[in-house]
Amino acid sequence: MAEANQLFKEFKIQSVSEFFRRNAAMLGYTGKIRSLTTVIHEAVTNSLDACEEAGILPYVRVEIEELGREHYKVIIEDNGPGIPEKYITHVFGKMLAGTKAHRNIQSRGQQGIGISGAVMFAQITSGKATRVITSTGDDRIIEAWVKIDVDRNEGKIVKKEKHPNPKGWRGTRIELEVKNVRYVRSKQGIYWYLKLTAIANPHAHIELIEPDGKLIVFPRSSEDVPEPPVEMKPHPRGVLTDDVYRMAKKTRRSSIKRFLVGEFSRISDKKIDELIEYIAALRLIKTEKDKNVQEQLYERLMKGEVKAVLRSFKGYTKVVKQVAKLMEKPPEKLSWHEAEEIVEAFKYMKFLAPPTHGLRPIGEENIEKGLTNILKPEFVTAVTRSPKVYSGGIPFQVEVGLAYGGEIPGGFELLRYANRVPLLFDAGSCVTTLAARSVDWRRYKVDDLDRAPLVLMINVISVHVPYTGTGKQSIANVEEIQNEIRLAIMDAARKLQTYLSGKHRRLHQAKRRRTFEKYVPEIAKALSVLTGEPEEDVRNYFLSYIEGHFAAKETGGAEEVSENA
Amino acid sequence: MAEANQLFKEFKIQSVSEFFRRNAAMLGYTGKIRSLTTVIHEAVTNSLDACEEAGILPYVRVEIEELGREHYKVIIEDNGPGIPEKYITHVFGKMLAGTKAHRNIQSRGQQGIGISGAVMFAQITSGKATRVITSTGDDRIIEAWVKIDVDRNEGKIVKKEKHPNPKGWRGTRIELEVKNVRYVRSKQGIYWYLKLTAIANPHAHIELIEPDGKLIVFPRSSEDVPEPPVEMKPHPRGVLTDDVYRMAKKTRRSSIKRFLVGEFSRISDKKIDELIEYIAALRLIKTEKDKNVQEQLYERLMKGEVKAVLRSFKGYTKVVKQVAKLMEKPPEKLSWHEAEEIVEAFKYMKFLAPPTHGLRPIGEENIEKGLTNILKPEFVTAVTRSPKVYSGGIPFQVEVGLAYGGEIPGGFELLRYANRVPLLFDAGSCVTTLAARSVDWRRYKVDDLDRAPLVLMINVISVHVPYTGTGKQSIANVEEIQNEIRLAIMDAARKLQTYLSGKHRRLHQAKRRRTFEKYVPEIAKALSVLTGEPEEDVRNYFLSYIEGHFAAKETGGAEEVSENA
Amino acid sequence: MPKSKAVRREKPRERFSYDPTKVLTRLEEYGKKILEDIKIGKNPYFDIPMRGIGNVYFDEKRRVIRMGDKLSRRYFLNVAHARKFMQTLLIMAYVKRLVSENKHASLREAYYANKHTIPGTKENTFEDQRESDPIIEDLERMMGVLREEMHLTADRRGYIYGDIVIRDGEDEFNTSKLGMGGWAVPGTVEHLQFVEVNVDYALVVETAAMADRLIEEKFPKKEKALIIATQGQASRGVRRLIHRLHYEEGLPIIVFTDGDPYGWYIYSTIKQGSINLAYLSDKLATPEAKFVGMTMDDIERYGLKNVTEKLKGIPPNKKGGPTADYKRILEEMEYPWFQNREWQRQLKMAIKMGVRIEQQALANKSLEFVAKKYLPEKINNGELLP
Amino acid sequence: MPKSKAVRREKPRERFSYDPTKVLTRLEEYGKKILEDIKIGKNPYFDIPMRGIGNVYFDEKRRVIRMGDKLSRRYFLNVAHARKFMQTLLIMAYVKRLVSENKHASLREAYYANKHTIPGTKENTFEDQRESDPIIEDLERMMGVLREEMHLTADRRGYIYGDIVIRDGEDEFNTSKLGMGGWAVPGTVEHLQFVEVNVDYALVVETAAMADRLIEEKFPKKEKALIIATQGQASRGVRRLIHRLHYEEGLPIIVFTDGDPYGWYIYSTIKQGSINLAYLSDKLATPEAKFVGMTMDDIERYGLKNVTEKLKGIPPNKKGGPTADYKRILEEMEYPWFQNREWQRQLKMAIKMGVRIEQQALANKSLEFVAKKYLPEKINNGELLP
Repeated sequence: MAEANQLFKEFKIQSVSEFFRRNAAMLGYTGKIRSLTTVIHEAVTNSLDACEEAGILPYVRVEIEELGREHYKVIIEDNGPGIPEKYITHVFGKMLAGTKAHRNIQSRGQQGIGISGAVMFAQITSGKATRVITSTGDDRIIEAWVKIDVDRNEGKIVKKEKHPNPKGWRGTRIELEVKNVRYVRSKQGIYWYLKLTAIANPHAHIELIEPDGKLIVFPRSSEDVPEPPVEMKPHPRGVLTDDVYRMAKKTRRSSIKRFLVGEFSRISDKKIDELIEYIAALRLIKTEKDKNVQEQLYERLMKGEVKAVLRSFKGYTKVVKQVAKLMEKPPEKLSWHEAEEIVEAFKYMKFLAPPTHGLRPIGEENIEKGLTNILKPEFVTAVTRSPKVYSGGIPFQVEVGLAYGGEIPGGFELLRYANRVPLLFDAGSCVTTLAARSVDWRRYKVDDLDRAPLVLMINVISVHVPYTGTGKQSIANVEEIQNEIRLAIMDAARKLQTYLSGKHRRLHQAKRRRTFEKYVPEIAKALSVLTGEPEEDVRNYFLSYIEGHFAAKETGGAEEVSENA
Repeated sequence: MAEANQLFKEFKIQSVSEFFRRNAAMLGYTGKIRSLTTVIHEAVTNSLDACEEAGILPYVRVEIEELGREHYKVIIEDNGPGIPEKYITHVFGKMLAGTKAHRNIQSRGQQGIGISGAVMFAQITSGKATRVITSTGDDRIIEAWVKIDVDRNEGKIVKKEKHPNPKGWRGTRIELEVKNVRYVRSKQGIYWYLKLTAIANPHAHIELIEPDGKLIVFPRSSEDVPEPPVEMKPHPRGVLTDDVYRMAKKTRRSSIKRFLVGEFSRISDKKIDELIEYIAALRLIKTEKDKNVQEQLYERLMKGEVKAVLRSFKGYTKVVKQVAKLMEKPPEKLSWHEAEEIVEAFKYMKFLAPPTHGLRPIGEENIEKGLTNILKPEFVTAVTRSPKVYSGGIPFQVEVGLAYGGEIPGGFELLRYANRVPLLFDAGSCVTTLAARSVDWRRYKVDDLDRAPLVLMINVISVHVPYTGTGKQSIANVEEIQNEIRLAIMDAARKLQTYLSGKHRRLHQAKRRRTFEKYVPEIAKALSVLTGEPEEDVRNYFLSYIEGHFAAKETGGAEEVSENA
Repeated sequence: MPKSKAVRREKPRERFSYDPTKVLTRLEEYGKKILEDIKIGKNPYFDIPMRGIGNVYFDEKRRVIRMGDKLSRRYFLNVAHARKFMQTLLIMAYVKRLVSENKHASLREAYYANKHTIPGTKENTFEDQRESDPIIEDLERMMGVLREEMHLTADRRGYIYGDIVIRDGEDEFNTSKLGMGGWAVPGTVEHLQFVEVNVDYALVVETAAMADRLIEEKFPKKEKALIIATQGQASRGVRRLIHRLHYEEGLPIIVFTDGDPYGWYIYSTIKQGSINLAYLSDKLATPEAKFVGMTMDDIERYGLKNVTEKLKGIPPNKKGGPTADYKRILEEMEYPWFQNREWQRQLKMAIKMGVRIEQQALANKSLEFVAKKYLPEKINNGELLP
Repeated sequence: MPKSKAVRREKPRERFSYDPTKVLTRLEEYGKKILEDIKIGKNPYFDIPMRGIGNVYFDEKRRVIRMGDKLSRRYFLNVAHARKFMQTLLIMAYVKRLVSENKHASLREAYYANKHTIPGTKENTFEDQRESDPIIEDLERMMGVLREEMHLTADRRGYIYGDIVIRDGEDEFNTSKLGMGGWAVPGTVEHLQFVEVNVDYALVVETAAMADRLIEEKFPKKEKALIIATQGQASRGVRRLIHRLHYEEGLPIIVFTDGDPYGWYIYSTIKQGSINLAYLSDKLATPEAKFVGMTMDDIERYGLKNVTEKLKGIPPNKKGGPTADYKRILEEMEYPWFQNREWQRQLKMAIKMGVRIEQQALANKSLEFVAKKYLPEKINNGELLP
């Protein structure tokens, strides 16, 4: 039998980078086409986020050079704020480093793995360092070759050069060399990805140079840079015990009360008084032995009868006082159990819906611009719903755009986005697909959805989008979200219906009249046989009746009543 | 416009633990039932691995206590080697720490995330530390409460006690408190998981106490502890440039040649001479301008005509000498390009198949024991195929077990394993399912597979099992693997067929005779009508003819020829 | 064996009169009304009694299915109606020509005769016979006449054999003197005259094979019966013939079908008419018809268990049930005319036993059995279901 | 109009003789052979000519489909054969009883009569009519007799009308004196005698509606024709009747079907027999039959384009084709008796035009058209297809 100490001789600690090197699929590097799309996605997302935060109208240029079989150089250049020299290794070389992951904020990207993941992918497939050229617009341009020291999870600058910047160029250009990938113009490839990105970001000018040298431009159609999302304090209904507990350990507030008021949304001083009563009531209910009575008390509490519940216990004021005292403790002293009590009380209390000012929809006008600009449809409309909440406390917002006809080919197309980022994979299980399919399109004059020249875009915005899997390519079927999507689609579809009806009304009236007229000769012949009246006469009776009817209609305008027997 | 420096103020580095806290689904913590199974899986896997390495016959006891709604305490106790005190925080509190992840070795578990993931899951759902009681069999028992400091990715011992160990107890007991999970006796739950584990590990005694207090025992049926898997040197055909490059940087060997011979399997000094020729040849071929000629040369090289190819270039000896010199360089001087050259040459060269001594199949005898013991079938058989290679250099091995009848209820059941670990999810796309379904079972006397009392287990063993997704619950449809599984199944099915035939042979002969006899009265009546001969006589003619026929058969034994007209 | 009262011929109750001028007059009236409407600027229309289950009821007193009084109004000036309005007039004019020229046409001929391209369009007056057939049904309901009276003949099926003399135009013949073949019943029987009727009752038989068996066994002669073979569901011609033989000649009608939901449905249609043709009950149904077999009781009584067949479908108490045969039996249990102890018992038994029994299964006893024992015994003892 | 040669009555060529003792003798011979085999310890068997396309050929000289000489041997002592061996003997004994007692039974009666539980087992001698029918076919092939000669009657369908007098047992009647109904053809026609035949030819008509039309228009009288309505595919009784009328009475046979693959198949079966019944060609087929219509040429000649219908299925030159109607036409083009210029032209035209034309579509011209113009013109000018 081996000794334990002996066995643990081999015990070693792996770095994050090493872990992801072995599990690149977790980061989206799976399949030759998807891997390449992921590289571009990470870089473009970074560029757009950076421009947005800096208030710059983005110009992004993607260039794909084919160096050999399944071997490409990928270049992404933007006019963003640039990266300060000292952050270069962090941004490109260290995983789990970033500006957003630790904050409660709507974000396009992964959590600080994105671009360093791309750098690592380049490195393990081609062995090449990533070339970064960047300037914040000052007098220097930095050119650096970055590698990741996988064992230490650290960026390493292999070579660095500084150049003068006489024209004040600002932006970032990165060049990655990747192998074992393939460029294809499929719906999961780069062309499609950038097209979808351009639709959702009409303020961006995006260019793509394909391996064969073809230049594709998705030009800007809006001059407004979206406001960057802002951090939002968590809503009491959206937190777990662990969140409260960990936040309490970190806060600099002086008391639990101040901590709760200061670091959560929708908690006022008055709400704390209520909270104290609820916690006290819950403590007391737990002392009740009779299960039925207990059950009833919980129900009454849920109905908001907290004071009545409290009064049903003798000496309840003592308990209330204890809880009130707890609120004055320093937050770092908050125990797990107390955190649990707080979170349990939150479930019984009523709060205003969470604030939604941090959500950044594309906006109806911009969606219409994006769709019009890229797809050249005959008709376009968009609906941005007001923010809603799911799971009690997580705010989200839905918007849809609908484009019809024009240069759009037949065949329904659904463009899916989460926080403006196109979703290219796993469409089948996505709530957007389910919602779009659940709508009875025929009610909106779209008789055969699968042949209609119709593009529907759906963007789901949230601090926490509920993805179905680690691939983050499909949104889970959350009822509240599905309902919002459906409402938005139906709203947009109604506008489409109105358009389609208007278009055909004139045509329709003429067709109607013809419907009646064409049967007149047949009718005249038959009635003549039946009654002996001359055919010619019968025909004239009918024709003048029709004439009179439609003339009356033109002036009167109302539908003939008589038809609806 | 915001300044770059300002934007990067918020730039922070996230810890691995923080990352996985936010992405627990990546580790299998998804869904209330599956999350609980994952906790058990991590702990049981650790126990079995540890026992195996230490040569101990494992005794594993799992206990589930229900503490409240979706709130459980989970206890896993083993008689393993125990954990030395100083490693406790590392094992349970630090992610990506472990004894196997960094080695080329067949392994049951995740890569050093497993048990610390479970600790973290307990912590974020219940807030509770994990209680660890362990002893290596010395005079002390350590009791420690471990938490993870998520921000630092470090284990933290909240409380520690030392107890005397008068009886020399050895082993590890861990207690985790988890919430938001559910215990269900479904095919994705713990009961089923442990049952499957017991089948694949007949040397283990496994017990389960369910929340309602019911004790379920899966007793040991084999007394042989499997040999622990050993580390295998990588095969030249199974490595990427990045692997060679990174290994070269780390080795302590003196030259590239020694490095290659020493750290790869199937590379001898003689092979290095060959390698030199191939690299030289490849360098020369690349100088050829005529694409057609070049293509031909590549083809000839693939056929092994390396010397002829070399000789077709003037002054080739100079190039060979250059390459030979390269082999003498210190490995840390190996450039990416040179590593690429080596890996490219590997693709053209012929090597012995990779060593497979590191693979640890369950073995036919043990599979039969496991199936017999747990399922109590009427018939059991197993097939362990010899190791094979996929993708040119990755060794794998397939074994199947087949149990039929007895206490097995009707309805085909497939038990899937990778490296002895049960796979419970995503069965549909798994190569094992595809292979099992592709077999024509009727050829083996299993007429209606979906109703047959048949259990088929399939275990795929490899240092690198090609899973289809990050969930590691389904094996990709690799042709070589599918073929091996099919061959194994067919082999086992043939044995089943023999059994089923033997069982029925006697029955069959009697039934045959009866087939003829039962028609005799009808025939006699009809022939009597047709010919006027008395019915009784006709009957006797026929009966004595049948009698004579089967008597002759008993002695002669051959099938009657006359029947095959 | 002495005959029971059930099968004795009764006094005639009605005399048939077929007057073509009635149809012609009505057609002209409709035409004139349309013309008047259009002249005064009113949207012309037809009022057509609605078809389907929603517009029928069971007349408890006369015990037939009747049509209700729900009307649907078919306008000229309504995009949804215009085409049918035109088609209705076309068929009306065609019928006028047929009747006045004393010609008969099949439904298919009527379709072809009226199908042509509407000038100036690519549209045909009728695209399919499925368009013209419903119009003809509409006319039957609207004008209260049989399609046969409009000289539109239905598909013919069925034959008769027995000692009666029929006059058809100039021909007169005895249907028991035509060899084994019997006389084929034409699509229209309005013009037939019954010159001599030397039988006590009519036995309506579902299958040709059973009718031929009875003829071979000389059953019609021995039992003084007229055999009417329906060859499956009784055609309109056969049902009209049964109706006329019963009401004009007083012949009791006894029906002999397979013992299964289809056989009972055949009986039901002869007796009461079908939902689809409810408007014709007065002329097509024969509510006084009785049923001799096959019944579920026959199975045990005559030891036929061996030659029963399983009912098709899922029984009502099984998952997914009831379907197929079971579902039909349950539907039949709801028929007003099966609301009596005897029929409810038979139908429940069928469901319980889960089997059906065919007429020809009687051959399991012997070929003669049906003619020599089964039928005479049951009929002469009056063991008939209502 | 003067009659063409095509429709003049010819000299009779054969005289029908039906001898029941022949069948009885053969049955006994088979029984005795089985008995001899078993007595000497030999596995007894029947040699049965194989059925199906693999064992038929076209006799170019006599121009009929014939059965080949491939045999399949059915043993007693063979698990795969034993049950069928027993069943064969059961049916043989049953036929012996039928013929000696001069009774007839339908296929279904034969099934029921022989179905019973084998003592000591839960197995029935026959589980289904699908077991007994093939045994009867086997006996026809094995013994070279029609099933009608074994007194097993097929389903009856079809009727005739025309100035001929038939004797059926004691009855004698003129089939043109039976009103519009005509005379229903029984399942077995072996026993019929033709007493008087006052017609020039027999016109075989596919649909009852068309036959009735011709009767209404008094076509049989005016043209001295016998109308034989097949009501779809011709039953065995009708085909045997046609055969007898042609060979025993010398009547020319002219076939009038819809202009579609099904109609042409009906013609083909009357003329040459079907693959399934190849062994009966000598007694059922009438290779000298001719075809009057509908043809593809009729469409243009009589301006019927408006009342054609589209062929069903996918044409041969389209993806997925040929299917349905198109496939059948292509199959018919391969029939040996359609290997002539005229038929190849018709069939090719049908595929090219992609349409079919029904008999009743002639009503589009006028109701009288078919009787007054179409048929007299084509028949008397001899415009018939071979």
